[in-house]
Amino acid sequence: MTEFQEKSTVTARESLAGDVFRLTVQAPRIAAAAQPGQFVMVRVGDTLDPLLRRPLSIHQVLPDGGLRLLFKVVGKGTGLLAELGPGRKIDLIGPLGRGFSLAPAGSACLIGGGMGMAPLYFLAQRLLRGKPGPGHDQVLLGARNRAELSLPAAEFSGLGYPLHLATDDGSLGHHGFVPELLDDVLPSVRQVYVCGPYPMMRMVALKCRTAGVACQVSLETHMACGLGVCLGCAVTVAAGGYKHVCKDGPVFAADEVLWKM
Amino acid sequence: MTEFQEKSTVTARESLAGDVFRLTVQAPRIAAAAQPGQFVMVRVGDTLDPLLRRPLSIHQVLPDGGLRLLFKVVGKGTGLLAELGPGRKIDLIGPLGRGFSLAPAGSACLIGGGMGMAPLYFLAQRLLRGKPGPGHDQVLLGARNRAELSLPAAEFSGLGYPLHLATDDGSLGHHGFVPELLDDVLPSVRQVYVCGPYPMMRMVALKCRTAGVACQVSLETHMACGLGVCLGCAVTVAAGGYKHVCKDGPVFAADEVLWKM
Amino acid sequence: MEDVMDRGGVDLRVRIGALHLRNPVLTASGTFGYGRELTAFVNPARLGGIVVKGISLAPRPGNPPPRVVETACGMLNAIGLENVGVERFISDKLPFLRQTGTRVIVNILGDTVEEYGRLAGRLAGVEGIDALEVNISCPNVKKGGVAFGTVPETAAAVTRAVRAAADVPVIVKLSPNVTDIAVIARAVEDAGADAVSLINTLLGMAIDSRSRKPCLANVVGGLSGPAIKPVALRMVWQVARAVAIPVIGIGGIATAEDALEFLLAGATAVQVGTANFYRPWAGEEIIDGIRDFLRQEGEPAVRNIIGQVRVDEQ
Amino acid sequence: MEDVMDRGGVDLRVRIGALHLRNPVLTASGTFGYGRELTAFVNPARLGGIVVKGISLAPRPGNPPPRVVETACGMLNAIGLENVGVERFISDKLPFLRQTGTRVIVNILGDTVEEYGRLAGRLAGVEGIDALEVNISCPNVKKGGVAFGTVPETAAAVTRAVRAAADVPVIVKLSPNVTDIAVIARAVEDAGADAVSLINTLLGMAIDSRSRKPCLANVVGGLSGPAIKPVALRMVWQVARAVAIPVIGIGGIATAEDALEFLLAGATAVQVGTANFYRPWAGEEIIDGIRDFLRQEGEPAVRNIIGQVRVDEQ
Ligand SMILES: Cc1cc2nc3c(=O)[nH]c(=O)nc-3n(C[C@H](O)[C@H](O)[C@H](O)COP(=O)(O)OP(=O)(O)OC[C@H]3O[C@@H](n4cnc5c(N)ncnc54)[C@H](O)[C@@H]3O)c2cc1C
Ligand SMILES: Cc1cc2nc3c(=O)[nH]c(=O)nc-3n(C[C@H](O)[C@H](O)[C@H](O)COP(=O)(O)OP(=O)(O)OC[C@H]3O[C@@H](n4cnc5c(N)ncnc54)[C@H](O)[C@@H]3O)c2cc1C
Ligand SMILES: Cc1cc2nc3c(=O)[nH]c(=O)nc-3n(C[C@H](O)[C@H](O)[C@H](O)COP(=O)(O)O)c2cc1C
Ligand SMILES: Cc1cc2nc3c(=O)[nH]c(=O)nc-3n(C[C@H](O)[C@H](O)[C@H](O)COP(=O)(O)O)c2cc1C
Ligand code: FES
Ligand code: FES
Repeated sequence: MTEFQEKSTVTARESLAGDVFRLTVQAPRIAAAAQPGQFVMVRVGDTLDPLLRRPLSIHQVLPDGGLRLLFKVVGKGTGLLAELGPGRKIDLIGPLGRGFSLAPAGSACLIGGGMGMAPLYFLAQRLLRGKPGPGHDQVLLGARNRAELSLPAAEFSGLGYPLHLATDDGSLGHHGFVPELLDDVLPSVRQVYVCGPYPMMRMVALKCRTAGVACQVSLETHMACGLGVCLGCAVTVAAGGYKHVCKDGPVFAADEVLWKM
Repeated sequence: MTEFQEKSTVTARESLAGDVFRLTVQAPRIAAAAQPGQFVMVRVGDTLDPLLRRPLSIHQVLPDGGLRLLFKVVGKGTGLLAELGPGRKIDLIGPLGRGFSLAPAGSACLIGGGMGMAPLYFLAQRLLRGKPGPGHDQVLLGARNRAELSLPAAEFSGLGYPLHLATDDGSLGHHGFVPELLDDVLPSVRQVYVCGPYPMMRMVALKCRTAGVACQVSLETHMACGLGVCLGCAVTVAAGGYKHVCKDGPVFAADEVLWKM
Repeated sequence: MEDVMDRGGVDLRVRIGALHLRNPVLTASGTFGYGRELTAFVNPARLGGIVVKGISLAPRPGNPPPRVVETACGMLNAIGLENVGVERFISDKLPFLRQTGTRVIVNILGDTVEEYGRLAGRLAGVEGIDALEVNISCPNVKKGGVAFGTVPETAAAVTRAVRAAADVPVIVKLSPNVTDIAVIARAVEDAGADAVSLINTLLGMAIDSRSRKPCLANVVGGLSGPAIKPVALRMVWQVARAVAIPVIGIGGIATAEDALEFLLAGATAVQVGTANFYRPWAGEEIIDGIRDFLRQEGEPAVRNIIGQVRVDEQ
Repeated sequence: MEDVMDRGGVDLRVRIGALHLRNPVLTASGTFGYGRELTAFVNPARLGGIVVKGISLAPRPGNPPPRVVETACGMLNAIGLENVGVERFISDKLPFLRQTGTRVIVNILGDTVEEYGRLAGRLAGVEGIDALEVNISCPNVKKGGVAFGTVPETAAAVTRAVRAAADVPVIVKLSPNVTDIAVIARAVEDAGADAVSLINTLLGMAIDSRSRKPCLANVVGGLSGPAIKPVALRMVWQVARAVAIPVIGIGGIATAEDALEFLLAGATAVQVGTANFYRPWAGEEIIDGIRDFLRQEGEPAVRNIIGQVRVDEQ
């Protein structure tokens, strides 16, 4: 695997919902090497607070060497990132980690909750490579509300995918959680890809296991390095012991993971 | 003394020499209360690095509630400050400290070296209050080079003051240090105001003592609070013991200070 | 207490032994002067109390400059315990403090065990003092300059001397520069301390590489600010499990979040130090933030969350 | 040494006893993996050396997650000494390290004095190991879990066991969680250590107030990063004056400025830790920065500035 550092220039910043942003940066080397499900480690600014880089999924890769990040402001790092307008610099390391395995035997279902949508768009793009359209593949998306969901939803349908939507407040699509949409579609699906909040992934993983459907999950942990040296990003695996999200993942087979209540 | 906190908006940022900046901010309450020689404590950004506020002299007070700061980038805090364009916010506390005593009996000489010019412009303005012009008052300014000196020099002459200039590289005025210009003018002067690098102030203080001319100096120390609570800003005084630059100063009678070699 | 229920229907009152506080937020010694300096920015009456700058028997001039330097998310200070001495404190500073409407805790220090005792004796009976806080991070002149607070026996001796002479609650302020702070805490508890507060500053140093000189004239100084918060919180947690007397948490507290961590770890109250330098209104903001948190969490009283960190999974 | 004079006409070589280093910049244990992970960003051959992640006799799985959390200008970790064990280290990790062209220092740890000795014995004679670094911040299982490094006698016992079994220089890595680190340093010097390195992490804690749970599953963890630099520098200065063996400075070093402070305080070399996480190339940058500094200051060799902090005014 090859990793790069790039001092990237921000070319666009869009505010989706109030605290959700989409940032486009020029990072041609990372963009060229990126695979769906991989991530970048982002450093905002040169001061010592925040100190560590923040992991963000690669949301989109543009033909001109652009890279898109989709993120929600939840703290200091993402807060500073949201302040960066066009022309500002950010320091990226990537692409990192092991992404999604891309050869589904049969139709796929992509399930994204909240910012878990971020890596799935890139995946959805790549799954279309060398194919006329999404075929029987489909996309399930959930978010807090319409504002957060409408733009990403439009982009997925732009790729031709059939969409099933859910919002916490019912302002768009199903009033409730995404996994609730899964039961209807699961019988026709052979491969599920899921990224979102932990309880949602756990529920999807369970449903897939019961139905005997292959499921890949993209996990989050706190990461100090993203590069495999701190050993901070451990997750407990079903076989006993730990794996490291930044090197062994972030994407794992759902059955590999020891899901906690 | 009344102090205020203001979340001020930057209205203009000008780059003078490469690393010297002039920042104009809206801070009407501080501006209205400010006296020449007083300073503000500036906090740049909300992160914890840099942690403490930085002291900067009040350089100019504008009739519209504007406040000007003149500063050189020497480290992290001033570096971040120099990045703030119009519309950005900075958090100021001021006006702080005891400024210059304003009633010179006889003609005055204002001596500024480098960023020591900052408080002197405000002083020069105030000394003109209720007077048709500067009379026999004059201004001596020194800086590293022409780039750093020309704009401030133009502003002082704009007020009508006769100017004597010196640069370290000889690119404008006398090739050498400001205190060297003092010998010629000292016989006709009754009050010297000086702000600049320590060795320069010490030399001016010595010349004034020898000549029997009153001299006020504006001192710098590291300050944690600027508000009289940390006791970190001590300077050794000739009478023994310490005074605190943020409360007892920053302006002192030159003879009060125990000058060190 | 005037306002039994704090505005907003949340009970913020706490007790440090016999000392009743309106809310658990105090200002730390040496960071809030003698109560008068920051009144442009903070209303002392809203605070749980003010701990004043450390007072000695005789006035002290303090250390030569430079006395402070900023470090990553913190600062070093070597003020050298500059203070006006107990007599001028009583005559010049206490009258203002007395009428602020908040609790006044007097931080005291000495070079010998006897000095501590005499100081406590001098302050006994003086009106307007609600508690003493004993700074035992000072060098023990008779024992070659080793800090009282690093040796259980001397820490206990100071505590006994102060406790015997004082007529108000005695809070002993612990030094973090020790192998096992719980041992010192138990020693001062056994010696009669009504409460402990911790931490004082961590010993640190900075060097200016160009001049090759230490940044502080005193060479070493005390590290404070957000940088030390994890160490302070760990020590508060250890001490709270080791002693039965109330614990006051200090170290890098700048926000309500920070204060809540200390309360959950077992602190009955907290002190805000370095944060006052860059946000003099930090104390009031923290009180408001604690109230908001309790309301959101449906907790009627701050007492309920003290020591409630969930470590049972261990 | 291949390049006697570093590019640029400045002599950066230093000696840690019999261990000759091309330059004084090492990477700290646990922050640079086993040398292979960061080669996309740093050329190991340019470093003074690599200190590998701590190795024990048997492999260790480490602690449950969460294992890391960011704090103000620092981070807490409770990795739990996860490592592949000495056998897999020798078979899987050492071959790569051996051909990087830099010095390889193996950090070792154990639960008992005997384990340390056996580990050193196992590594004796193994080709490609230039020195051992002994992590004595680990809990002493036989003494109720008190860290070896906090008690002079156990620190000395570990040192003796390793020194007796090892055939390369032995560096003992000191814990900062002690009242007087100079006492421990002298104890390990007397026990035969060829050098000391310091500091390991400060014990700290963080709590998530919403969940009321510690941020680390292990409750407490080790604080590292710029936040701890002032404490580390003070301890290096104290130890450098207390022992005759070389001192290696560690703690919050992220820039050449930082490294220079430690060299001036008396460190013969430095280790870069947490900085590798956010700037994997920090080590190389620091080497370049030290060289630039020396050239500007007209110093022909880095040796000349070691311990040259000017505290004579005291
Ligand atoms: C592989 C990976 C990919 C990710 N991709 C995305 C993405 O595409 N879009 C997006 O919005 N977010 C993503 N995240 C989560 C993102 O990294 C965190 O939201 C971010 O680091 C928070 O930083 P902060 O400084 O704003 O918040 P902080 O102030 O550090 O913390 C705020 C809150 O976020 C939690 N948090 C902090 N760091 C992490 C982390 N690494 N993982 C999980 N929670 C954390 C904290 O515990 C705290 O509750 C990803 C995480 C991982 C591990
Ligand atoms: C009353 C007062 C008024 C001042 N007015 C002005 C002004 O109008 N314009 C201007 O350019 N500067 C002024 N200064 C100096 C200014 O405060 C410092 O340059 C600034 O604090 C440096 O901050 P920094 O974060 O950029 O540098 P840092 O990274 O903190 O330090 C860089 C260098 O500056 C030195 N330094 C840091 N803080 C101070 C300080 N408080 N005093 C002196 N040296 C310091 C450091 O030792 C270091 O060598 C004034 C200082 C005082 C005390
Ligand atoms: C400038 C300064 C002066 C201090 N003076 C005293 C003092 O006189 N007595 C005392 O017990 N503690 C003193 N302290 C320690 C603080 O009260 C507090 O314990 C320490 O700073 C940690 O808290 P903080 O991180 O919130 O600042 C001082 C701290 C600072 C920064
Ligand atoms: C994630 C992590 C893992 C560490 N693992 C070890 C280890 O295995 N052995 C050891 O002696 N020190 C270990 N350390 C301590 C570092 O080597 C170093 O002493 C400490 O982090 C201080 O330096 P820093 O502030 O530059 O990080 C570890 C530190 C971190 C942050
Ligand atoms: S984040 Fe450091 S090893 Fe995975
Ligand atoms: S700067 Fe704090 S008292 Fe003067």
